[in-house]
Amino acid sequence: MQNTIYQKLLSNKVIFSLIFLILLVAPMLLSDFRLNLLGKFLAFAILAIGLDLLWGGYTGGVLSLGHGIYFGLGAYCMAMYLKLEATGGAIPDFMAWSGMSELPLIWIPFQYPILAILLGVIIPAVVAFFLGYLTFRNRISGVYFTILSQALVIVVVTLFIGSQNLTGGTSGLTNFETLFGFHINASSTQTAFYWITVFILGAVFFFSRMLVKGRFGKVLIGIRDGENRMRFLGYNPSAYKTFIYTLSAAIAGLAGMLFVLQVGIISPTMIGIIPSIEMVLWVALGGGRGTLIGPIIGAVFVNTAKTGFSESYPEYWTYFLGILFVLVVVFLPNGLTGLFEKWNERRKNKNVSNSIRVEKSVS
Amino acid sequence: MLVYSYKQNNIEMGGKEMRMQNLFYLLIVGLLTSFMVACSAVDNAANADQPEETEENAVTDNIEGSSEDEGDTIKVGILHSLSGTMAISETSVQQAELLAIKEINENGGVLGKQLEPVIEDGASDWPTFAEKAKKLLQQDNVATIFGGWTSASRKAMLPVVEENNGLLFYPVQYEGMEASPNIFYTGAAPNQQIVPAVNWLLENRGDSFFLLGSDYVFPRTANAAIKAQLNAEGAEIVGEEYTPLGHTDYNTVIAKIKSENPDVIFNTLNGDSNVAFFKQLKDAGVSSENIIVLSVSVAEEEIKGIGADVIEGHLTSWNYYQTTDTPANEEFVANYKAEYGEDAVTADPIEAGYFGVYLWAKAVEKAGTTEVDKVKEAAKGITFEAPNGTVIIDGDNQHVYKTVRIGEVQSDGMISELWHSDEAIKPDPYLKEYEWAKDLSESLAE
Amino acid sequence: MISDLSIKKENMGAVNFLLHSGKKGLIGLNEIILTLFNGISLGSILLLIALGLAITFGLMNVINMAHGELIMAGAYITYVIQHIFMDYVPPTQYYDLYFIVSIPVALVVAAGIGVLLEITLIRHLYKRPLDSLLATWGGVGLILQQTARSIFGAPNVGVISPSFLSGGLEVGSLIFPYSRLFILGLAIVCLISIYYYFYRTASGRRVRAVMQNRQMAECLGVSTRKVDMMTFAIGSGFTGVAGCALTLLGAIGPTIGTSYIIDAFMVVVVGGVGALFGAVAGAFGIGIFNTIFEYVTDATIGKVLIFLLIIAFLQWRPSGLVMFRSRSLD
Amino acid sequence: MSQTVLELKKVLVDFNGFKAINKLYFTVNSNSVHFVIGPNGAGKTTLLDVICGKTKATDGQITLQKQRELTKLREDQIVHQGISRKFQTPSIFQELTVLENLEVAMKQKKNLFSMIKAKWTNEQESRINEMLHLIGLYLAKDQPAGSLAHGQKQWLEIAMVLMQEPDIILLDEPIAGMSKKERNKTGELITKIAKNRAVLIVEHDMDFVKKYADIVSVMHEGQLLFEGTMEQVQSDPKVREVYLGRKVD
Repeated sequence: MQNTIYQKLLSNKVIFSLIFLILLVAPMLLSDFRLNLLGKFLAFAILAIGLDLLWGGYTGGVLSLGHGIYFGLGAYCMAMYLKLEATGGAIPDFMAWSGMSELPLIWIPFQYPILAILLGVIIPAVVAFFLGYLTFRNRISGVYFTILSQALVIVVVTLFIGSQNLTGGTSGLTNFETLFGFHINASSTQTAFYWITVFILGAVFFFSRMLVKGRFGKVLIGIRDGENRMRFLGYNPSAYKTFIYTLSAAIAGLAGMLFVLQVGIISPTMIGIIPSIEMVLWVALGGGRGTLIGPIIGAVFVNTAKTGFSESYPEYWTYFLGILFVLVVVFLPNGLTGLFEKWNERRKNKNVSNSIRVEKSVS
Repeated sequence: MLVYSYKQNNIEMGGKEMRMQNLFYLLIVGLLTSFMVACSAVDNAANADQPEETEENAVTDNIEGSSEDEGDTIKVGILHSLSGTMAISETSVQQAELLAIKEINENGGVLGKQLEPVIEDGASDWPTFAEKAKKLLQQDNVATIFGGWTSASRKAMLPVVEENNGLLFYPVQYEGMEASPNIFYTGAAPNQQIVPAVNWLLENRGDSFFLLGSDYVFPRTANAAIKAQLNAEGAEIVGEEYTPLGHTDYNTVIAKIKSENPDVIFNTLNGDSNVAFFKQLKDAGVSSENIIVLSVSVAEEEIKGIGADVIEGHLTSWNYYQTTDTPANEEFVANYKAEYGEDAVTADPIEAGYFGVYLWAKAVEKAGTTEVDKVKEAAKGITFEAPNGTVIIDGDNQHVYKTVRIGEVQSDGMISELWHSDEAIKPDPYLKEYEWAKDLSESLAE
Repeated sequence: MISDLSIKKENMGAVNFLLHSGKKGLIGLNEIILTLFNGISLGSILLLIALGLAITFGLMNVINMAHGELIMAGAYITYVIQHIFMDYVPPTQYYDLYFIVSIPVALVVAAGIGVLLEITLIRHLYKRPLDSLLATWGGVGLILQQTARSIFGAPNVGVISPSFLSGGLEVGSLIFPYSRLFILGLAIVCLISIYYYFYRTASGRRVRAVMQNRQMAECLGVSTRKVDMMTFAIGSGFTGVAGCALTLLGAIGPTIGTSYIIDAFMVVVVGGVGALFGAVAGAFGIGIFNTIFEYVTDATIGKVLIFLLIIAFLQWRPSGLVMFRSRSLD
Repeated sequence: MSQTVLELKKVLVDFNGFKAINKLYFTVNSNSVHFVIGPNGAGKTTLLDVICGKTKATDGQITLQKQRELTKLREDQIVHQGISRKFQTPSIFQELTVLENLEVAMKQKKNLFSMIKAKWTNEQESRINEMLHLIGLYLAKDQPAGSLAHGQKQWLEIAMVLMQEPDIILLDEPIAGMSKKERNKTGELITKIAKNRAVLIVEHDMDFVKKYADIVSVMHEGQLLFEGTMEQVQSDPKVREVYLGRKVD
């Protein structure tokens, strides 16, 4: 009955479990450092799924160049807890030399790990909800929304850098020691973080898939392809958009927390304009609108390419990466998975013996 | 192994009703597999000289502190931003470090082995600095890292070098309040640049100060110290302004400065902002005769970008200038120009990067090994005839004794020395020696 | 309302803060004039960097994130021309002409880069504006920056301002820098020539026809492909001129573009996509408000406030100040 | 037994000085096929727009069932009041299948959380199948809607409107671009669906109007010029004047 592309793509559970199998045996094959990198990429992949919900496949047209903020908010929440645990409840050094003698009010909740983790999801979601509610209600869309999200990035980054006594300024937060008493940089802890990341990636993936597989997903596609038409079918697209925007922000916050645990630092450079656009590039290059697996591929692929190029050619890697971006965007409008879909389509069309000839609509 | 199982699966599928979309997943599997194979390959290459060791062992070894290479080269990491906004400053330091390595290699290397630089790009992004430092220490097993410029990049690398018991030589003057056992600080501590500069200004130029800085950790911390010092001396602070990094329009700030009319602007702006500030200051009709600017982040190289005619007559405080008159400097400047062209200029951080490599090499020779703990032990009290004069590593905090020099920018873009300290000053990153800094250093005492 | 003006004591702090808490307490006339001038000056800079974008983004709906790199190109061209003059022109009064020469050269070279970009890349992405954002930012921007780094080296390079632009116009105790006045003049000249081209020439009318109704223009025998290329070239060219002017004020380095790109987009969006005069209002509005905010607070808070103002403004006028319908922005 | 379901009072739609609808009084009765005709620019489509909320009335009231005021409601809220609209160009969801188009359109709770929880019920399935048979697209139900022929798309959209079980249906030129055969089929469909609801249609094709109209309204310059049966309309001098140009006195 349901017959859209993405569902077919997900039908094969065997292959699917194979991917997860590989992710699960990776700790045995990779060195600590590489495993740590893979874990970081998978954290990015989690964010990319959220972005794909918003932009790639569903509720189309909502391109946020501001997801670095939500990633950053989640990351900072986690980092604040880690920092406090590292200092043993004393105030962090950067506050001390900014002339503070007591823990500021907004840091107080972050003494408690569970609360910090919850806030790491809730704060991005709340911020996104307000922004989404206002903009979508006023039917700001397309390019305007995109530029607006960039303006917000500048506001947040400038504020984070400017309030050095609260956020550590440009240096951000780093030098952590323990989480729940486990030494954060120990090999075993890092492997555990990797597993947690894989598990959360799986959970986010299946949750998102479940969400969009049903009627809800069709409504989202409807909004993507004809927002006004949906209004006259009795839907309120702004509510849906706000919901997905909020959800994707929460997912980004989750990804940010996993990032901090594995990388051990968060700074405003990770939440600015450049990383925010990079995040969209992962989704665009992964492609396969609405497959939800495309962004995972994109995030892992782009970051692998970036790391690989920069390690092999530290002086010229930006050329390679730049050329790669241009080539994929120009020649593979649907990204890497699009390449595959196209091929898939062609093969299928050859084999089709159905009476009704299906012409692929131009998307 | 993995490649094999992937193929086998492929064949099994083919036996069943094989749908094309399966291939889609195989693509992902393939990608992941190739990622891992590629990584393992890189890892193996990195550990090529330790064939009998597995990955895990190599890493553990490294953590335990034995990064001794058995081959005929010693790997050292070079980690600066080669792309992004910080590349404007850091590439020259990287070049100086490579020059030092080249010279050392030409003179027979260290412990009879050649140095092999492993270059990485920090990309002006602090998490990337952390990642690359980790890579250098864990994958490449480098004996030490030379790198960093911003305090943020140092703070990002700090937990990594401490965790892996690696070494980092950090070449730039900074705000102090730090002394990691795994970092050697070859740039100036605040008492080797800022404190003497303030004293000199108070004696020679007046006592009303305007503090201008970029909005990040160095200017804010430095200014906190300066304010304490000025208050203690009874001088007046007429204004304090911070602008975001990369700020380009200084009209408003200049208007505020003009309305306050201070004797001195103490300038801790960073990078590009200096160019905009000085050009616009000159356009606004403020010259060094009206209000003098003393900068602590403007060296010969920055002057090239600002234009000597614009900044002529203003002051700087450093430990080294291209014009510094020592035999070592004459040679250094000549070699640097021979390597990077007649137009290239040397500057304080460039020099600090350069002699940092020599300090490390000397410590390794003395220790007879590259093992981190032994090198650190051997480094205590080591001296070197650096271009800026004799530098000594302070065993207490791993900073170096340096001579302070106040200079004035000339029309040819060089800086001429107006004053220098009588001797190399002992580094005091926490400003413990100063009564007025008691609050600052006490708040950090652990 | 007016009777409410008596200010309670606890509010005095805020009032003082607003009136700038300096020694003088109240803002004098000089300060007001100076702040206004600074605001207009900042506005003219913003206008200059946004004019090209108002054409490529506003009119053509191409989100060219390599806009900043075109600014960079213009700046480096000025540097190169200066070096050519250093080598071939003796240091006489003609030496200063290098700056005048570099303006048209920057226009032409940047336009050339624009054409190249249009043919190889942008052309394929007209129907995918958001993809053009990604390709130009992630690809073109990175490549151009790295190219500049390879050619000119990573550190900033210096351009010596021409002597006729140093100093300033003194009015009473106030000084209006010549370089600022020059940029203001240049922005006005660029604006007028763009206006003249688009609204008073046949070729400009064709461009507007294509941008407003592509099919219809095609039916009337206008070569839309050529028009696209030319429009993009013009937009790029004026961006190069902006780069040239910016050498008077700031650093010339590989990352110069990144400091201006977002500001340029903000101007166009606030002004209203597709409206040249919207961009003018946007530029001066942002410039003046920014300067005032910065004067009463500081640069960081000023920046935050101006962006919050923009966000709030777009809630009120989602399509900017002036809405002018253009292709594919329905 | 027809009674007034929708009433427009003194409705004004002002586009920057141009009065697309000028103080219009208009009523729609139940169980009738109500056509709106008039020359280009008479305000016919704007009339539909203002009823369904696409365009906001500058002034005046639109009252549903003599009690509910519509002008202040959002588009989707108006839909839930029982007014559905079909647009001139078929606006269906190209990438969803025919069945999914109907699934999205069907009458159900359309708020966020009900949609997330939504499951198929037997009743819903049978209703959709019924509709698929009615519009003759049962065999094509799993095709992407984008691959349908133009006429089929029109029917699909009409079906989507019907799936909402509205009290009032607004159709904007439903037979534009259809073949003769398709027109007849559409006409029959309209007659069928008008049995228990009001249908308001904007149409240019006079033969079609003549064949299926219960009542015809003629609009001119944003106002109601005449209302009556097709015969009455055809014989009215004012209408002739508007359509054929001003006659010499």
